[in-house]
Amino acid sequence: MSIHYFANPARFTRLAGRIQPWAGGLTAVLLLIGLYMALVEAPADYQQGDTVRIMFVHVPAAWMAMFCYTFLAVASAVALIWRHPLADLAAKASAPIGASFTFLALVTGSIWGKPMWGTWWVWDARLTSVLILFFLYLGYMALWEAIEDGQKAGKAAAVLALVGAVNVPIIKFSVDWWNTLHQPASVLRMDGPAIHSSMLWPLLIMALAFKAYFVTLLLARMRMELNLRRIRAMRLAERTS
Amino acid sequence: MGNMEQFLSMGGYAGFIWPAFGIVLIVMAFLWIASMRSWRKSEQALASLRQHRRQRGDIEE
Amino acid sequence: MNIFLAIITRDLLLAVRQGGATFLALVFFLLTVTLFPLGIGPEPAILARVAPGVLWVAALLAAMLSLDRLFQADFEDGSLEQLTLSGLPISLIVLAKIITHWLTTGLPLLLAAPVLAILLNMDNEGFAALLLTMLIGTPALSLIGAIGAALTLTVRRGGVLLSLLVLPLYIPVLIFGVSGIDAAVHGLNAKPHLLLLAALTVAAIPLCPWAAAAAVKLSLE
Amino acid sequence: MNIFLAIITRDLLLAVRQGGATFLALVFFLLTVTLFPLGIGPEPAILARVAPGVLWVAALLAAMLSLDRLFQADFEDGSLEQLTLSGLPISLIVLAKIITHWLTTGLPLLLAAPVLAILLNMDNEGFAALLLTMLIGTPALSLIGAIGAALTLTVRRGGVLLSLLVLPLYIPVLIFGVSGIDAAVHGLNAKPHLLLLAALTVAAIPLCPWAAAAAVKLSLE
Amino acid sequence: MFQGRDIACERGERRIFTGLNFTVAPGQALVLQGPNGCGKTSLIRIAATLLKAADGALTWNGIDVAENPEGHRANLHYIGHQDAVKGALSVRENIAMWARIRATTDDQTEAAMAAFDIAHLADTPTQYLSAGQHRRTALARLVASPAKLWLLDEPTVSLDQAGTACLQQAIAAHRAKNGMVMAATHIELGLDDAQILQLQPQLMTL
Amino acid sequence: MFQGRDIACERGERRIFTGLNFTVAPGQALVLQGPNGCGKTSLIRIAATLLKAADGALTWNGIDVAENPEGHRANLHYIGHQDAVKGALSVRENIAMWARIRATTDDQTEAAMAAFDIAHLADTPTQYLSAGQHRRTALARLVASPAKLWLLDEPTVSLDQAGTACLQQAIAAHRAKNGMVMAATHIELGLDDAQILQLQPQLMTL
Ligand code: HEM
Ligand SMILES: Nc1ncnc2c1ncn2[C@@H]1O[C@H](COP(=O)(O)OP(=O)(O)OP(=O)(O)O)[C@@H](O)[C@H]1O
Ligand SMILES: Nc1ncnc2c1ncn2[C@@H]1O[C@H](COP(=O)(O)OP(=O)(O)OP(=O)(O)O)[C@@H](O)[C@H]1O
Ligand SMILES: [Mg+2]
Ligand SMILES: [Mg+2]
Repeated sequence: MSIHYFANPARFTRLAGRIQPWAGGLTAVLLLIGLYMALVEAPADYQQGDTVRIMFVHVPAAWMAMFCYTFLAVASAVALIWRHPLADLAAKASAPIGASFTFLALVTGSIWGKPMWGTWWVWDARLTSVLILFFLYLGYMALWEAIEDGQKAGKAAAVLALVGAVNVPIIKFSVDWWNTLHQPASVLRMDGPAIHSSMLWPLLIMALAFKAYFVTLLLARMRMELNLRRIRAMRLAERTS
Repeated sequence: MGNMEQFLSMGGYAGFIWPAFGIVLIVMAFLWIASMRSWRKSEQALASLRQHRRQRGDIEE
Repeated sequence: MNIFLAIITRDLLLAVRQGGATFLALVFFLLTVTLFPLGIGPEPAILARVAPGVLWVAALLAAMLSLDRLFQADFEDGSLEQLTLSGLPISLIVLAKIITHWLTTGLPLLLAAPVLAILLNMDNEGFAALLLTMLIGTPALSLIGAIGAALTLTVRRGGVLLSLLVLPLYIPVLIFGVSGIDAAVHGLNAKPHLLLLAALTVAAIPLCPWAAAAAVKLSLE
Repeated sequence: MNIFLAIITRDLLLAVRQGGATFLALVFFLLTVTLFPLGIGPEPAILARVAPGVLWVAALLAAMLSLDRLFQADFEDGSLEQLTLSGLPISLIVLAKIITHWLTTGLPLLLAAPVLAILLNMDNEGFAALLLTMLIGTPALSLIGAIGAALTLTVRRGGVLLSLLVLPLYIPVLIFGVSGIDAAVHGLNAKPHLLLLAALTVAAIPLCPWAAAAAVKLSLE
Repeated sequence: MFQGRDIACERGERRIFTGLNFTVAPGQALVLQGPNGCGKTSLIRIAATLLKAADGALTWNGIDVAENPEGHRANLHYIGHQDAVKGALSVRENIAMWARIRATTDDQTEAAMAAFDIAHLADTPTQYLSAGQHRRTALARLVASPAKLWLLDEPTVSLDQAGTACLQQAIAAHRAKNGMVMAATHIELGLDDAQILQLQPQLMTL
Repeated sequence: MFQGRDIACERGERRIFTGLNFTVAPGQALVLQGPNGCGKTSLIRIAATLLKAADGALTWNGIDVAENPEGHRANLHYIGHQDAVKGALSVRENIAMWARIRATTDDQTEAAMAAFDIAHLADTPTQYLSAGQHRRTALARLVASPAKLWLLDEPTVSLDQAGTACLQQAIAAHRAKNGMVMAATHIELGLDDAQILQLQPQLMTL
């Protein structure tokens, strides 16, 4: 199967049409189970009390934030190197999803931080690098918005995504380095208690629900972008001929 | 009833836990609805445009 | 009046179409504020101490950077001379543009400031004063900035020259803005500072559009 | 090689002719640093504490603001497409422009930094480290910035978008720069920080011109 | 009736011309000709009050324009080298916007697009237009909102023959309604019985 | 010999033209004509490798240009809508600068200024020039450094008759030295026995 096997938009649309309802249904089911387990079944932590429940949305959201950027960067590389016509769209479609998850990781983390650390925000290495990741997403989406011509915008955004991808580990590393120098090691201890299986299950199920959500939205947004691209070409041709 | 109240109070942390879960669900629902709606709209627009062209007898793509 | 509103609507439409200018000035504000903890370290006490200053300096810079949009694009593509030919006095055209600038820059900054204040660990007592000083002070930034933007119109890549002209003029706004917040944080009376700031803004309303109009007229020659 | 040098000479000549770009980037640096004591108050201990951070943040902003000059003027008047028709590979043209940018921005900042450090009451131990980190770090600012400048070429009034793209990429430079100075101030070994900063710059030399060239090519289409 | 008496122009501390007189009567067209650098653009910009004359006076029906420059400006359309067309807006939006800013009560945007044969581009963002299409969008302003005096600086630049014909028709219709036209050009505009004002290079130092 | 075979062009996701063939032999001139928006500018930019053709190939003496685009670029002069003239530099500095950037060994700046009759403006900063003088400065690049192929997009815009005559002479001299010319224009350029390539509007969807 060649790399261009799915390049045929019609084939992609057919395949997406088949997968999307299943992914959507799976999202709903997993989310319901996950929420029930997280809010009702899972025991309160002996140290953190009920606040530990925030973990069941916070941690999967944080995972998805990083996963989406990886996906975006790989799709961009495929778009630039092999000029795969769907890769552009995949990258573009995944950005708002990733940005939303990053935003959620930040907000749920903050909400968790208030009872645990007594403050909404500290400039800890991990927090800071997530915040910067959020900016990278915003920049990526703003660049797509700012350039009118779809093909040009795609290539420019892909260049940015790759440069950003090189930078993410550097940021992570540099922020760690920076933080160890300044931060009095008092408040922050993320290694926390080892995870029980009573907590592991809801966490895993929520994580799976988020993945399914990602797949569903990715497919829908890619199909939308594909349609818009066709519509634009048809409209432009109609007007000018 | 007391059980329900106890559940809702979340061991005194209701003010943190419910907003946290709430915002997650709101943001996810919002993005879901927005994505699905714009996808459906694009399908409709494309379909009507195609039909319009077929009526005029243009060659398709 | 009709023309005045037509110009404002046009500018808002353009702001929305051209890559969400609103959104971007905001993001610059956010980014600059984020750079500071990275530069000066994460200690909450120090951050809280410098928070009002950092917020106001960042707001100053964000407002200033968005100034080059004020007339430049219209100047370069000939729209500005067409606007002056609309029959409206130039000072009113300038005022219309200043209002759009505030709506797309000052207002978003004002709304974002409290969130950033939380990130910088600012004292709770300062929040009301922060909002008030921003509400009174940011119009002055747009008004004063218009003069600089008009003066640097014919200068190629005038961005840096603009900052040289405008930042010194912004200093009173910075000082009264910060001291208003500081007073509130320390439990003192913030009112005199706020009144001074308001006096500044009120004085700028008639003066700045007039001065900027003179500069615009010059650069069209 | 001849063409490469011709481009650098040309850009330096233009920088000198067009209202002394050199002088102005410097002035922005100076002004921003001056705003801080006004914003956060004159206490020497606090100023000394935040000095390395403020200096580096201001340098970042000054470098970033001068980026929009990098390609934009040449793009708008058609010079950029003429340059690409000179027969030199585009990545080398980009490199020539990066070198000019550093000579007109990074170098003056480097020279001015010690003076401003004195104004901010920075500890004497930090001066050597300040100069060294600036010497190693500012080329990275020009290199990385070129990518952002190239990407926003076709964007009308791309200045603020530029900052959104470039500032996150600048953060490692900021962090290693500041921590190098801080280490020196606290009597620790600054060498690892300097080495990391150097690694960053060296890695950027081949990568950035290549990425920026790809972006330039796009915007000329 | 629009008149200039004894107009002198200075640019960059040099006199470009002095003692220039012209008259445009209703229904009349005045064509400015002359070699590159003789001051055609400068004269048109003086007539639009975008440039100050170093000497002399402009009058509108005998009244000095300087007494009410805003009123004079509202009376004229100026088309210069720059198109004042926004790439982010569509052709229709661009034209309608200028009509609104000129406080037009009877908006002729559609007629204007038809007059310059760009109705089929109405919804296209102008950044996608070719040079000639862009120019036509700028010219359509003339028709979209009425003004008694048209000041045109090399209006046919980038236009093909069909575009030039559109412009000629628009000018003819304008003159038929007693409009006035002042145009600088290097090529034959093909206007009926237009007066010609030949400018001579007469650079002098002050 | 410069040839294009089967060239197709896409802009903004639309086909502008397809299957276009042209040949320019040494000493030959090819004039592109056609209504606004038919793709003249696009074709010239493709020939300059500033725009990528959606299909087809350019060859230089039979060798595909894509094999050595830098070499091809060094062989040509392109004059577009934009003058690439810096307002802060004088006329002479502008022309000499481009000659240097094109690695010219035998700098003809003075001859170039004479050829376009702007020698008297040599030390004037170009921001003070009129539209036609500005254009002449841009055109002077053609003469200041040699290149085998000239690509000219509406080169006579803003030129008066004398300026157009200068350009005609320059083209004639270039062709006499076996140079090649490809020009897009709406007006008669008055070139001896030029081939004419008439472009038709033929927009299609993909
Ligand atoms: C805005 C604030 C916060 C942000 C941006 C944030 C970010 C992150 C990220 C990115 C991860 C995934 C790391 C990985 O798997 O490598 C994570 C995991 C985690 N976070 Fe947060 N966090 C925040 C606040 C908090 C708070 C307040 C707590 C609890 C005291 C917390 C507890 C955890 C735990 C327990 C994990 C899982 C650790 C693991 O898998 O190893 N976070 N967070
Ligand atoms: N950047 C662009 N993006 C999308 N479409 C474009 C772009 N530039 C031009 N076009 C379209 O491509 C077509 C050809 O444009 P081109 O500029 O090549 O025409 P032209 O023959 O030079 O016309 P003119 O005589 O008006 O200069 C036009 O229909 C135009 O609308
Ligand atoms: N901004 C300026 N500053 C100084 N001198 C100027 C300026 N603009 C034009 N000039 C000079 O004024 C003279 C007249 O210029 P103008 O643009 O009016 O000429 P024109 O007749 O329109 O020429 P063209 O046919 O080339 O457009 C020219 O010699 C020019 O060099
Ligand atoms: Mg002229
Ligand atoms: Mg063209």
